[in-house]
Parts: sequence; C-alpha cells; structure tokens
Amino acid sequence: MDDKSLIARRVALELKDGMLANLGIGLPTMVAGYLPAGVTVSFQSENGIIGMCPVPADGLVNADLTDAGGSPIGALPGASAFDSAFSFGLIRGGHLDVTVLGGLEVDEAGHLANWMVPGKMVPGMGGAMDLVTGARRVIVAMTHTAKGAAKIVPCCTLPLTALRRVDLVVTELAVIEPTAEGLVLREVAPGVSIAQVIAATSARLIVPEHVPEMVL
Amino acid sequence: MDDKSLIARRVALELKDGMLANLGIGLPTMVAGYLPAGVTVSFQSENGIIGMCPVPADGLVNADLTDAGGSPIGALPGASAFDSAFSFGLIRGGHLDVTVLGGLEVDEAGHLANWMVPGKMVPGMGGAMDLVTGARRVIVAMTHTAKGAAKIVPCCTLPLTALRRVDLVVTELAVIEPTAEGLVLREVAPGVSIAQVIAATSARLIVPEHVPEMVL
Amino acid sequence: MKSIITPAAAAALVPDGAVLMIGGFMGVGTPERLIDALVLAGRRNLTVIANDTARPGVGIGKLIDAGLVAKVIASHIGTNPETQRQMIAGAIAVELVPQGSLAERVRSGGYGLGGVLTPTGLGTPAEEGKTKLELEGVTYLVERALKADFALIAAKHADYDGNLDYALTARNFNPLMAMAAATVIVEPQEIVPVGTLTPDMVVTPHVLVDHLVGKEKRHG
Amino acid sequence: MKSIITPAAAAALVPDGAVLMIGGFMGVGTPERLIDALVLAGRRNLTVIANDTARPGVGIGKLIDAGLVAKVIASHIGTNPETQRQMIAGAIAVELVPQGSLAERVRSGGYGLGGVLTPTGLGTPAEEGKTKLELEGVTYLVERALKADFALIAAKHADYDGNLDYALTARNFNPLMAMAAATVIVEPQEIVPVGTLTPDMVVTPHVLVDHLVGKEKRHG
Repeated sequence: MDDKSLIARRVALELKDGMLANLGIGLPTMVAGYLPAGVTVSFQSENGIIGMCPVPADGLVNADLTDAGGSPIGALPGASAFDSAFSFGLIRGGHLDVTVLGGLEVDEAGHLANWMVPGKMVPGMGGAMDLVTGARRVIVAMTHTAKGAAKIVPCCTLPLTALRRVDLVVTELAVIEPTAEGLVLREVAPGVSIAQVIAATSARLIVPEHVPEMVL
Repeated sequence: MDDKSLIARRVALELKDGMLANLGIGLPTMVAGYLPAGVTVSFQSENGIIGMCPVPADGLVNADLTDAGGSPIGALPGASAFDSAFSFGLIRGGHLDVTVLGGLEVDEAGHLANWMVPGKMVPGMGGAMDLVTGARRVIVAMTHTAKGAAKIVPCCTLPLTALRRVDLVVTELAVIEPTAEGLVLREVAPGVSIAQVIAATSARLIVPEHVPEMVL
Repeated sequence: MKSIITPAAAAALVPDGAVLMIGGFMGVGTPERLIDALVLAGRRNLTVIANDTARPGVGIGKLIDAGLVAKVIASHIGTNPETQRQMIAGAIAVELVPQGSLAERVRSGGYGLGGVLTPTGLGTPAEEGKTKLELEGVTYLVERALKADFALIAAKHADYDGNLDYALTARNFNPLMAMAAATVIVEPQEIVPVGTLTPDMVVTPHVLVDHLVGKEKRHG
Repeated sequence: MKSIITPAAAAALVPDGAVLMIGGFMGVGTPERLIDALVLAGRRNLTVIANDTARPGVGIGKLIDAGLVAKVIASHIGTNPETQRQMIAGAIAVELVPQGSLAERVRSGGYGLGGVLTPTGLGTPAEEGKTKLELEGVTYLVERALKADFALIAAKHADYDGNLDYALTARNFNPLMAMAAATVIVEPQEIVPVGTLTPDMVVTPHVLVDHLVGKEKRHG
C-alpha cells in the first residue's frame, strides 16, 4: 500500500455511521473510497451539496454538478443542494461532524497551517478557515515530511488556518492527537518504530507507555 | 366616503406600477382595494410571501397561506414563498419600494411612533421597526387625531419605531410630507380648510403658498 | 432512515426548564401535535423563542394557557391577551425583538455567527442593553445569536431520511430554527419516500433533523 | 413581464470601473454569455466580487485573461495562475476573504445588515485591518457588508416575470448576489411561463431581477 492510500485508509476508520463529512481536495478525497462496510456517511461539498458521490458512469456528467474543485460528481438519492451561505452555515455552525484536510504544518498547540506559503503560493484560503474553525472534528491527512523536512513542528512558521486545535493528524508514519498537553503519539504505522516517528518530527511528541500499531 | 376609505384611496395613488409594497394590518390593508386602473403592484406579506391577494372564493382557504395577521389570503401566479430571514432581507435591504403603516404619533422630525403605549399596550414591534428602517418609502396612513387629541405632534411622546424620517403622512384631513425643514402641508382633503388642519395638528406645519385639494 | 416517534415520545425528550425554538407565525407553521403533547406532559418553566405567541388556544398560545412558559423571546405578543396578562402579573418574562432581528439572531445561532449588525431598533427601546458599533460613519446595533436545546418544527414533507420542505407562509422561522437547536424534532404533514424531494426542493437537509413525528395509525 | 435583452445589450449597461458581483464556483453557475459579451465590449478597470476566478479561458478567468479586471475580492485564486501572475505584477489588487465570510458579506449587503460577527479568520492573516468584538468572552471578527453596481447571475429557470430557481451546485453565490447589487442581470438556462415555478420553488423573487438575457434565435 502506498503512503497516501495508507493515510486515507486510516482516516476512513474515523468516519462513523450517519456522520456528515467534508473532504478536502487531493489526498482527503481518497478517504471516501475506504469507508468500512456498513458505515454510511453523507458527504458535503462546500460549493453547495450534501449527498455527493463519484460520477456513477460515463455519460452522466452534469455541468451543474461539481465538487469544490470544479470536477464532475454525482448525487445520491436524498441529496440536497443549497447556496454558499447555507453551506458555510452548516460548516461554521457545528453541523459538520468531521472535515479531513491536507496540511503544510501542524504544531505543538495543534494549530494547522495549510493554505499559503508567503512569497511563493497565495492561492487564497477558500473554505479552509471556516472548515477548521467550525467542524466538530478536524482531521489532518498529510505526509509526515516534505522533501525530508518535518511538517510537525514546534510552532507553525506559515500563516495559520485557524486558532482552533485540530483533533487528529494522520500520516504515513503515525497517528498523532493534539491535546491541551501537547502532541500525543497514538499509533505508529505498520513496521514503523517510535524512534522513526520522533526522528521525522521536529515537534516534541508525548509518547505513552503503549503505542499500538495502526489497525487498517 | 368615510375617513378610512378616503385615506386608503389617497395612499393608493402613491403606489406605482411594478412596485413591491407591504401594507400593515388594518387601515393600510384597505389600500390594495383602491389601486388605480393599469397599476400592478406586488404585495409582500412579511410572514413570507410576495404575490398575496385576497382569498379568491369561498372554499379556497389554505391553512398554510395567511397574512401577517394570521388571516387567510390567496396567491397570484408568479408568487414566491420564503423564510422570515429572507423576508426581512427584502425589507431591511431596500428591496421593498414602499410600506404603508398605521401611526400613533408623527413628529416634526418625521419620526413615527406606532407600536407601544408604555403602561398600557405592549404588543411588541413585530416587523414595524424593520419596515420603517428599511423600506425605500414609508407612508403613514392614520386618522389625524385620536379622541380629539393631535397625533401629529412637535416631538413624539411615545417610544419611536425608528430614527428614520418617514416620507409621507396621509390622514382624513391632509397629506403632510416630513422634510429636513419640517412637516410640509402638501394637500388638504376635499372640503377641509388649511385652518382646520392646523387646528387639528399640534406640530408646526410649513404651509406653502399653494396647497391643493387631494385629487382622489 | 430517521427515527419516527410519537408526539408523546417527543415531549418526553424535553425536560422542565428547556429552551425551545418553535416555528410558526400566528400558529401557521407551528407543530400543533407536538405542542399538544407538551401540554399533556406538563413540561414547566420553558423558555420559548418564537415569532409570537399566537392566540389563546392556538399553537404556542396553548403553552401559555397552560402556564408552562417562564420566558418568551418574540417579536409580537399583542394578539395573545393571556401572554400580556401573565407578563403584567410577573409570571412570564418577555423579551421583545424586532422581527427581522429575531430571524437573524436565530439564523446566527445556527450558522455559527456571533450575531449581526443591523440598523433596526436604533433610537428605540429595542436598543436597550445592546452593544452599538460604528462602521464608516454608520451606527449599527449588535444583535446576538440565539440557540436552543430543542427546535420544534412544522414541515410540509419529510422524506424517510429527514429532508424537509415547507409550504407557503408556513415556512417562516422553521428552517432557521432547524439549524439553531441541539435537538431538532419535526412534525411533517406527510412523510414521503427518499427521492420525492429533489435536491433543489430540499430546504432543510436531513443531517439537521433528529426526530420525525409520525402520524397516528388510522383504523377503520 | 421582465425586459429580455441580449448579452451585448447587457454588457452595454456596464460602464468601465463598475463593481460586479459574478455568480459561480470554478465557473459552475457563472453566466458565460454575459462574460463573453463583457470581454467583447472591452469593459475595463472592473472590480469583481466572486468566489474565485476559475481557470484561464473559463468563466471569470476570461475577464482576467483579457486584462479587464483591476480588483478581485474572492476566497480563492489558486486555480488561475494568470490571476496570480497579474497580482504579482501589480496589475490586479486581490482581497482574499474566507469563503463563508465572503458569502455572509455579500448576503449582508443584500439584507441591509452592516455585517456579521464570525470566529473564522481570527489569528490568521484574514483578520488584518478588521474590527474585533468580544461578546460574553468570545472574540469575533466583524466582516462587513459588500454591495455592487451589478450582479451577473446564472439561473436554471427564469419565468416571464423574472422569478428564478437554480440547479444543484450551480446555485452557490447566485441567489446571494441577486440581493446585493443595484442592477441584477440574469442569464437563465431556460425562460418558462409564469406558474412553471411554484411559489415554494422560487429561490429569487422577480422583484430582485432587472434584466433577463434571452437565448439567441435559432434558425433552420
């Protein structure tokens, strides 16, 4: 299993039956493909729909039905469409059970930076700030390092996405839970040692006595 | 013609083709019955509809279709229904061309008091404050006096409905326009003298050289 | 599939002292069977957030009649002399809010906003106790978010999943309140199969709804 | 009956320097024929308020390509490298706003509100230059109302009177913008008889609409 699939598969276990979930573009979108059997989740796309699904077959593309990246999607029976203010009312108002987002940095306070690199990349925050501020649960799905540099750092050097402490960070090496006390190492990926995780992390990690291996 | 019919008929002349109008309960509601031929106005009821009309026939009462007083209404082809936030978005946002409301007092600043008498009547302001604050044009339709006491006064003694200067006051005696300079007597009712209007008004009236009689 | 419960079971969820948002405008769009069940259950000391208290014997008026309401936040109580009588007697605390501001306060609660800035109410008793803010030379009142423990909602249709639409002027505060309460209980006129409401027809998505109140079985 | 005009006639209403709200999300729900007409007319120095600038050659991206836009207020420009290039070159001023805050700012403009209080953006660059307000120990950013000279709207259906509905995710900012501009120009996919849209289906009432853009006549 490649790194991204492993991350997506592990994140998928966090989604529970009946939840409303919003998946960011890229790696987080892959999570929908790994839902455990018997778990039905409603997916929101912040451009205005609950009940999105992949386009079910060629020829069923509808120009008025896309995800937040502008790519064609389908809709399940029971789907609902709404305007952007309503969509972010769902997000900001705590009606979204979980959002899965990519990350550039997460720090010891559990702060996430995921939307700009000053002087290099200024794409705009889109819906990221509302999602991190308002979702009941924020899961960061990202590679543990970028070109060898740690992304889990003592203090974010990039502009934050929100002041809210995210709830879980899932990488190809570990599952880390930001808490009031700091970043707690909850799980290691199959075949990865605690020492390897610590070596790839510049933030201080709290390591409990027992750190189980990810069950996938 | 009785006083209320005269007032309603005169106010109706202020409604122009294509306008969106909101009529208060009571006397203002009568205005709809006196629209000049060829003038089509859309009527909003603030409980959530544009395109209201009287119930067209016995047996056509619908429990889900009432005016803001809870009385059954009908709806014309092209009507639209919406929630209370949207309804007051129309009102507050300047999309309502005109509102016609009753009044307890209007003063020289053009301020209206029409929703409470401290110690006696505290019904709540309902939509009145939003209507007076937000409508493009506010017309007060009321009897000139109450039990012989002037209702057009130097300064309102009752709590105001809004700080906004209303646009026109129509009574059974006169049409008065509040302006930055004060209350200007624009018209007198048929058979009513300027002196009679002044006698029934405790506010100072600005009387132009020529004050025409209402054309009804 | 949403849980379908009886009005009595719904009333049993509501404890004494609960804060309720109740849809409707002069009783139109008010969930009457839920109200009846609350009266029967005798839930006391309720706070009711609603546009109005209708009339005695109608809608929210029934809760007032039964003496179950300790506080009302509404835009209008003038059509219910019993509410006024209890207010004057000190049995009910009444907070009056301009109707448009009340709608925005409920919406803000459901949308995760702290509140809105409105010109409505400035220079009137409605501004008492409220913060003012000046932006570019214009003064606004800060109208703050409202939330509730329960929203009691009347809908036209609910599908099996709990998606809702509303009928004509029975819509009013219902969809706003469906966003703003911890538990949302809906009394639809009809429950219909999933797909009966198309995505563009749904006003309140099923994720906001906790319980649907079913019809009684009809015999004979 | 609403006036039916051509895209060219609509573009002729828009002066250089106008502030435009343009519906759409990555080009979905953007009135493409109106955009094409603006490009053809060469209207310059425009301010565009929109969710994003789509991609080069798509939707609002066409206005960017043509160098007609002086300022953009949007939540996202990352999908359009040309917008970023012009921004870095100093040819376009870009104000980035969190998407939910942008939606509320547009809505506030249309609803007569001064703005809203939101927690979104606190502690981030999005708070720069904005007022903060503390209510009951919680801090909010004040996000202020936006208004425009014109709203360019894409709808699914317009009836002859100008009542509108929208399709699926092509709804997005369109109904909000239809409230917030002095002049509202709508490009519907279809124009249908009055009554085709029932009162509960109408999302944007006709009173908000100034002009409908018709289809070209088809010959043969």
